[in-house]
Amino acid sequence: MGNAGKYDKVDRDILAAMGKPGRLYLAGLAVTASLVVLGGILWAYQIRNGLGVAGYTHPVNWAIYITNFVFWVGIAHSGTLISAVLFLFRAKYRTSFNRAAEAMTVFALMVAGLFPLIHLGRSWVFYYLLPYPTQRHLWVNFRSPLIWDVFAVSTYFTVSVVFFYVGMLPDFAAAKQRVEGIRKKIFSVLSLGWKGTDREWRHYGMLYLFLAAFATPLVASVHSVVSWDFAMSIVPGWHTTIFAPYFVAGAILSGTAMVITLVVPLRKSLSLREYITDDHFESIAKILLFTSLIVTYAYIVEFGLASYGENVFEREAFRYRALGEFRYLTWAMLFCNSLVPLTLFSRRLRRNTTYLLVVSLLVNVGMWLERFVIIVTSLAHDFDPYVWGTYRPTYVEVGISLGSFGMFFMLYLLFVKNLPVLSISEIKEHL
Amino acid sequence: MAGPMVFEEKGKFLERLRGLVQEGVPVERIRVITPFGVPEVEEILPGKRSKVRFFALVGAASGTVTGFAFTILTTLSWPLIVGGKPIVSIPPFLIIAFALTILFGALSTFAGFLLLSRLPSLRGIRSGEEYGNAFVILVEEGERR
Amino acid sequence: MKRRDFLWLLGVISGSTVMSACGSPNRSAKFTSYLLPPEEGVVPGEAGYHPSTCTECPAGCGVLARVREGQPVKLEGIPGHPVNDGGLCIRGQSSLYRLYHPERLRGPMARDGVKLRPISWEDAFSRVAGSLKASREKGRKDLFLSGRTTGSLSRLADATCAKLGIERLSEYEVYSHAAEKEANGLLFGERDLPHYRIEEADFLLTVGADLLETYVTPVAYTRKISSARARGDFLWYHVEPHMSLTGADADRRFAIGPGRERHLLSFLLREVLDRKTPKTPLPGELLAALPRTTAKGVSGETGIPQESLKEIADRLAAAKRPLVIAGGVGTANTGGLETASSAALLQWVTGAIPERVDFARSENYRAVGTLRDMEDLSARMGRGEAGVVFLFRTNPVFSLPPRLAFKENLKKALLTVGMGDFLDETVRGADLILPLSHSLESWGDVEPRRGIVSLLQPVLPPLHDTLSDGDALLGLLGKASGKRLAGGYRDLLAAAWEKRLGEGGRRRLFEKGYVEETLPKKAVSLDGKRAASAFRGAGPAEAAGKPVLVLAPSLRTFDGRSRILPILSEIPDPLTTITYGPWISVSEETATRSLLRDRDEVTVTSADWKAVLPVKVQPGLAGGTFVVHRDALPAPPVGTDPRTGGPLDTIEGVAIARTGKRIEIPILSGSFSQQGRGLIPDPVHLDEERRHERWTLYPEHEHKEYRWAMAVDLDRCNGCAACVAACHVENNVPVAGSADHLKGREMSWLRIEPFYEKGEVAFLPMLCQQCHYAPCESVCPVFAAHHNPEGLNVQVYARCVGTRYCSNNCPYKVRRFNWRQHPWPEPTDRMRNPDAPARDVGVMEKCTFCLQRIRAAKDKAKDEGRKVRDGEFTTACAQSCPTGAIVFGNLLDKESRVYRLAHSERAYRVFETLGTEPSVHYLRGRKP
Amino acid sequence: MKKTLVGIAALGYFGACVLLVAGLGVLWHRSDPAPGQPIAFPHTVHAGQLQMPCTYCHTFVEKSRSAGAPPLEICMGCHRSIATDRGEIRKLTRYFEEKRPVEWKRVYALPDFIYFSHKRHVKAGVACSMCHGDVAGMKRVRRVNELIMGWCVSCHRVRGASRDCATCHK
Repeated sequence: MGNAGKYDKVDRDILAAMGKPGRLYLAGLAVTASLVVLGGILWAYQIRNGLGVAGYTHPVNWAIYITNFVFWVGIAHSGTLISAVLFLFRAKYRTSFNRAAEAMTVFALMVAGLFPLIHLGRSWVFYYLLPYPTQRHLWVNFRSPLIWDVFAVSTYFTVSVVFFYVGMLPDFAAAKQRVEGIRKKIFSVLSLGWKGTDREWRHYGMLYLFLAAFATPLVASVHSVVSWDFAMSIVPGWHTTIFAPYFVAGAILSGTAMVITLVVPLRKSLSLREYITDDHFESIAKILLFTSLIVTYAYIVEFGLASYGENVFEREAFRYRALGEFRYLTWAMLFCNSLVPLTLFSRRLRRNTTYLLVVSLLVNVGMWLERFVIIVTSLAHDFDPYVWGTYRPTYVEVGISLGSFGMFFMLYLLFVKNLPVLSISEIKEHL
Repeated sequence: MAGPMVFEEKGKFLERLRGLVQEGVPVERIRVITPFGVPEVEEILPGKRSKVRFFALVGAASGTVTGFAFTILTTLSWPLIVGGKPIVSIPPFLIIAFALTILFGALSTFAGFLLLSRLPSLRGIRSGEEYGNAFVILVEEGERR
Repeated sequence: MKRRDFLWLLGVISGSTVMSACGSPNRSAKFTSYLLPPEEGVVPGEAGYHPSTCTECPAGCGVLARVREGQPVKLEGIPGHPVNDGGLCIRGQSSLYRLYHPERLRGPMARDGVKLRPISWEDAFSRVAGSLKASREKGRKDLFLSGRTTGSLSRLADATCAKLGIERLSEYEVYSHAAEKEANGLLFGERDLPHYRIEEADFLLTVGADLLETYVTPVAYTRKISSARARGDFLWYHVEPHMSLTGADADRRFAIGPGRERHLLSFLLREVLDRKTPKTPLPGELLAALPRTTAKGVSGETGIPQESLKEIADRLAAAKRPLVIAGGVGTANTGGLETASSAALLQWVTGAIPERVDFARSENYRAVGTLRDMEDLSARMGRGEAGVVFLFRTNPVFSLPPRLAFKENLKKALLTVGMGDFLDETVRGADLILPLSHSLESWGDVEPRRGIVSLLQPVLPPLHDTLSDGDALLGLLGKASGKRLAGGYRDLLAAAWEKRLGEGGRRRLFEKGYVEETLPKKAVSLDGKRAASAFRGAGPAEAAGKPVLVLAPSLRTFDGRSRILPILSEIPDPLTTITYGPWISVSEETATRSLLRDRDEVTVTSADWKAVLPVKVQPGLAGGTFVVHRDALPAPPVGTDPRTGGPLDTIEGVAIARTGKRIEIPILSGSFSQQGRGLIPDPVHLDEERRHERWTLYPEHEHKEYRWAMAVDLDRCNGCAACVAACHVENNVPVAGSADHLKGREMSWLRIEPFYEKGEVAFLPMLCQQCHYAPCESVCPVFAAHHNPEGLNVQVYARCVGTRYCSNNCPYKVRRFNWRQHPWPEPTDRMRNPDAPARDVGVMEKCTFCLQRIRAAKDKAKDEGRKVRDGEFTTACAQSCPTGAIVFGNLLDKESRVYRLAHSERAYRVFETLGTEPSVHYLRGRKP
Repeated sequence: MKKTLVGIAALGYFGACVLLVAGLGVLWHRSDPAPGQPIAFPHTVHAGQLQMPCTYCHTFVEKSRSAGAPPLEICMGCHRSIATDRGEIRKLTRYFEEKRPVEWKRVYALPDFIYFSHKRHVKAGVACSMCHGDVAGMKRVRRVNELIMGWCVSCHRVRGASRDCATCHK
């Protein structure tokens, strides 16, 4: 068959995903949606009765909500990493992941953005956090890491959305020719009347390059800022200079893991084998392995400094983290983030998608645990021994966390059925 | 010779394009439509480099300035001491400035792109003329330019 | 003439309280025009102070009630008051909660069948009158039982009983100090408690008497001890079977086997007699009666090592002005009389009487009876002799041992009249309930100590349909005797004061709230024969080695009477940091031997009694000794001392067994060890450079007029937690409740942190340190926490969004978050200080050095065109501290006390290495 | 086609905005700026025609944080003899004779967490009218300024008064 046929096949294959949803899909949608509703109800309940319904105690003022926030922001990371950074590095295999990854970024940020609000004692005055001119003549405290968060995360979200959309622009144009009905109309509007003229392509190339260029430092900065929420404080176990790189690496690790978690089933269910090949997975797996090594190094540094340093507070914090009542979580974290990925040194395992799926799930768990132990154990045993305490989550926190996962996967399922899951134009280009 | 020349094959299309240029058809009268970005087209039809870059630069610069101006002026408008730090403490403000640099930069680049490539175009959205995955060359009549 | 201006005075006082209610800016949407202009000095929106007396325990401390919008919102000790001189204990500070308690009796009630039904006072009185008549016809005896009453009330009660032919029984107090009174009676013919002039002693030996917590008049003794310490040459040894704050504060503490005090004291008596002959030699028969002891034997008996015994003896003999006090749990055992007598004799031979042991100003305990009296009473009621029984402000059903069957016998009376303020165990069972007003709603006076008249005056009209103690009695009298007195108790008092104090005295009583009469010193003589009898027929030798349960008095609830006040369960017991729920203290030795950990459930059993309690391991406790606070045990199994008639608060031969279950009790402290973090360094590091200089890249921010700072002298602080209660009341700190405490969500702004080291305990009052470089401020995204020009870490509650970052970043963890909306059930909402803000759910709150007080002081100063003077005002905690351990002031004023203390050699700050530069300076030397 | 879409979008957007504003308006409860009073006291007569100084009745404004409403005795001082036949004065005398305090409706109320002292402001030379407007010209007293933070702050700014939060926030 000729070229055209080839291209048409690409269109057909990729847009085939938008076909009638199957039972499994609808079931998944139902489950995730109901989780969202559950989370919503619990949040309302919490707002009504105060944060007391959560398991916070006096020393442990931050817990699962902030854990989730950091976790989701982390997930959001590899999205842009894979799209932007790999684009700049001209890594071809990016093509098969970037759309999925970018979507992931956007949705993860939507979820992450909720948690600071859920965590507020008075969510209803959240707008005090926004720097806008008020009758009070009062602005926000730009020295507070939390305000840095507001800026960093919102910027990251905006840029990611733009990046996501721009990437899809030519595909909308392509897609509108292949679909019918209201979808056609919507795609036509979204395509902004893209025709694919030489002028358009020229500016488009430049735009995409610059967006990638902007997004890449942003990836590093955003999670550094998130890590500074902790590093800028004086809490033993938080107050560490390595936090920024440590968290960025962690974020990429968890993000990459999540990409694998999402794309393996995606490829299977939508039968996109020939576009998302095992080589691609191998390369991603390498990133996973690499970042896992960085994170492991960070762990070693943390504990090393604590045990060699003369600082009693630091020492106690890490003794408690490793041997205190949360030790099992710490050990589980080390197992998932440091040991399991080591197996990826074997090529065979790297190319085995089912195994990768398992690893990626474990890493996700591990990374969530990492944030949890960092936050909770450090707070539970800080300076004044009199106030040493502990923390047990309640069903409210658990429910809301489940809701967040529900929201993320619901959005993702909707994405899969309504937007081109692979970058059509790029795949054609690389044929 | 009006009317679009439609090609299935990328190779054939490029040949014809080169041909046209060699025949001396003025570059600015040739318009091509491709299903994806074809680097060769850039070489065959050398146009000016995209101006999107300048939008990026201006946007980013304005972002930095806004970032610092905003933080410094607002803190000065109601000076409140926190943690014994000076009212205008640059290091933290740097972070805000950085974020705004990226934000403004990205947005203005996007705006620039839309502006330069005349998007969104109503005609484009409505137009029936669709070439699918074909490569198209259009040559406009001289007088019209 | 005199009478009229007296009534005018009354008018001023009662009137002003009502008037100061007008124009309450924030309380209501209303804005009131009153009829008459308020008198001079009382201005709407400003606070008024009215002197009265605390009635939470028998000590009778003078208090100033701070009145806003016609409601008392804070109690403070009256400076210069002969009893408490400005100090006020944790119970006194909390007693406002009694006034505003939601469960207070709201009107007279009568029992028909099982349930109580409200009736009018008129009907109530006529019912009493009727029953009195009936019982007279039946030939029954009417009985009047009350708690300790003094002054005019006592006289009125006598008069009423006399007129109505009611037998007034000797008063009932759990802590009747029977042994001391008996001993003093036998030795000197003075059956009363002398007042101890500790401030004049140079060596103090206390045996069992917990001077700082509950012993007779704790605040007074606390102040005396600190003033003696201030003199410098004072040394204080304390011997006790259990572990108490008093012991912890003493210069040296010796743990003694319960009930073995008599051996120690007779040994000491011997020693002293051997070393120096007293001015007046002891009569022969007495000397003969004194038991012979050897250091070895005594050491074996008491468990105190011989060298320690010797040391005590040496100190006692060497001291120029020694003083020995035995009491409390030390004399509430079978050897009690001998212990007390030996102590009294020691006082005698060391010449402490009458210099330091003042019988002239005795503590007015004559009328207080013993446990045996209650046995007799119960027996009489059991025989059906009782007609109408009045139970006036006393709760025997709670505190008497079950063997007396008091509750059951009470039912055999014709009519039982419960007069009190709550439905306590006793009142609950009464047929007729007459609710009495709180002392802040009543006129009256008390005479806590001979020659001291302390005023009771209403600072607000009664909240409920209640009568003052006096008026209730008068009402009874009027109804029963047929002829009603013109006017009320107030007029009676007026006349009485007129008579006793005269014109000037009465005026002083109103101005200062107390009058102190000058009394001649009272010389007592020792009666050898009677004295000897005290030592003959001593109680049986204690069962050796058997585990003993000590029923200790409670700092927080005295004999249990204050346990109804929610705030007192909210404030942790300083030694154990337990807030809610009873517990049994177990020595470390026992704990390790029988594998007991905190919160383990155990069953405690003695011959005829059993209780299930959670364990708290208490360092410093002697092995085989268990301690339970008196308030934790309703109807405790106490025996009666055959010789003194007093209760036996040490229960010999108890058995303790682990059930394997656990009882969750809130133990607030996360660690009783300092974990080597030097919160209370010993010795204090003194390197100036580290303490007062700081190296920074940033330009310093400086303070213009004021920089508020605090100095806390840990050598003075004894952990009595009065400051904590004061802070609660002053700043509307909510009562979180046990559920929240179990979750670790207490709300207190100020806490006492106990840290143990080898059985020794040191206390660290921890409050917001108002850091100069506060970590909490810079992390707040909305400027809710920020530094004000006067060096305070202000917390703007209206701005707080509740990120709780500030609390994370606070090394001292003194910020409290409102996890939920804390309710203020009516009428407790009325005791909220309108000058302190109300905090909403989801908001972080903390100490701000009583911002409202600072504001008031500055306002005053500004009116007078000057700066605030040092000591012109102080924070609530500093004000209430009985030892004056807390000093507050302006650090920029080089003359101020706080400046001097902050720069003293003993000064240090907690976690100095963090560079937070706290404004709270702690002072700490070494114990002598 | 796109027009309609855009139209719909625009309509939806502005609709949402309107709803939001309306909702806020409903939620932001404001008390009646000119409530009816138990006795229709005409400031126009007393402060206006008779030129009585504010402090004649609001006696505490210089002494206390709250200006205080005049005790009825002050009113009766004059009205025992003056205009005793008028309806409102009869009301007044009835109050006085029945010894009932008059409970006026508040025109200006501050939230619980704010400390405000009339004394301080008056002593600093702030004229009553600066906040309360021309009361002498009001037949029924009307609230002329909403007591919102920005309003206080702007004046503090201008007059160089303290802007330390702790000055006003309890």
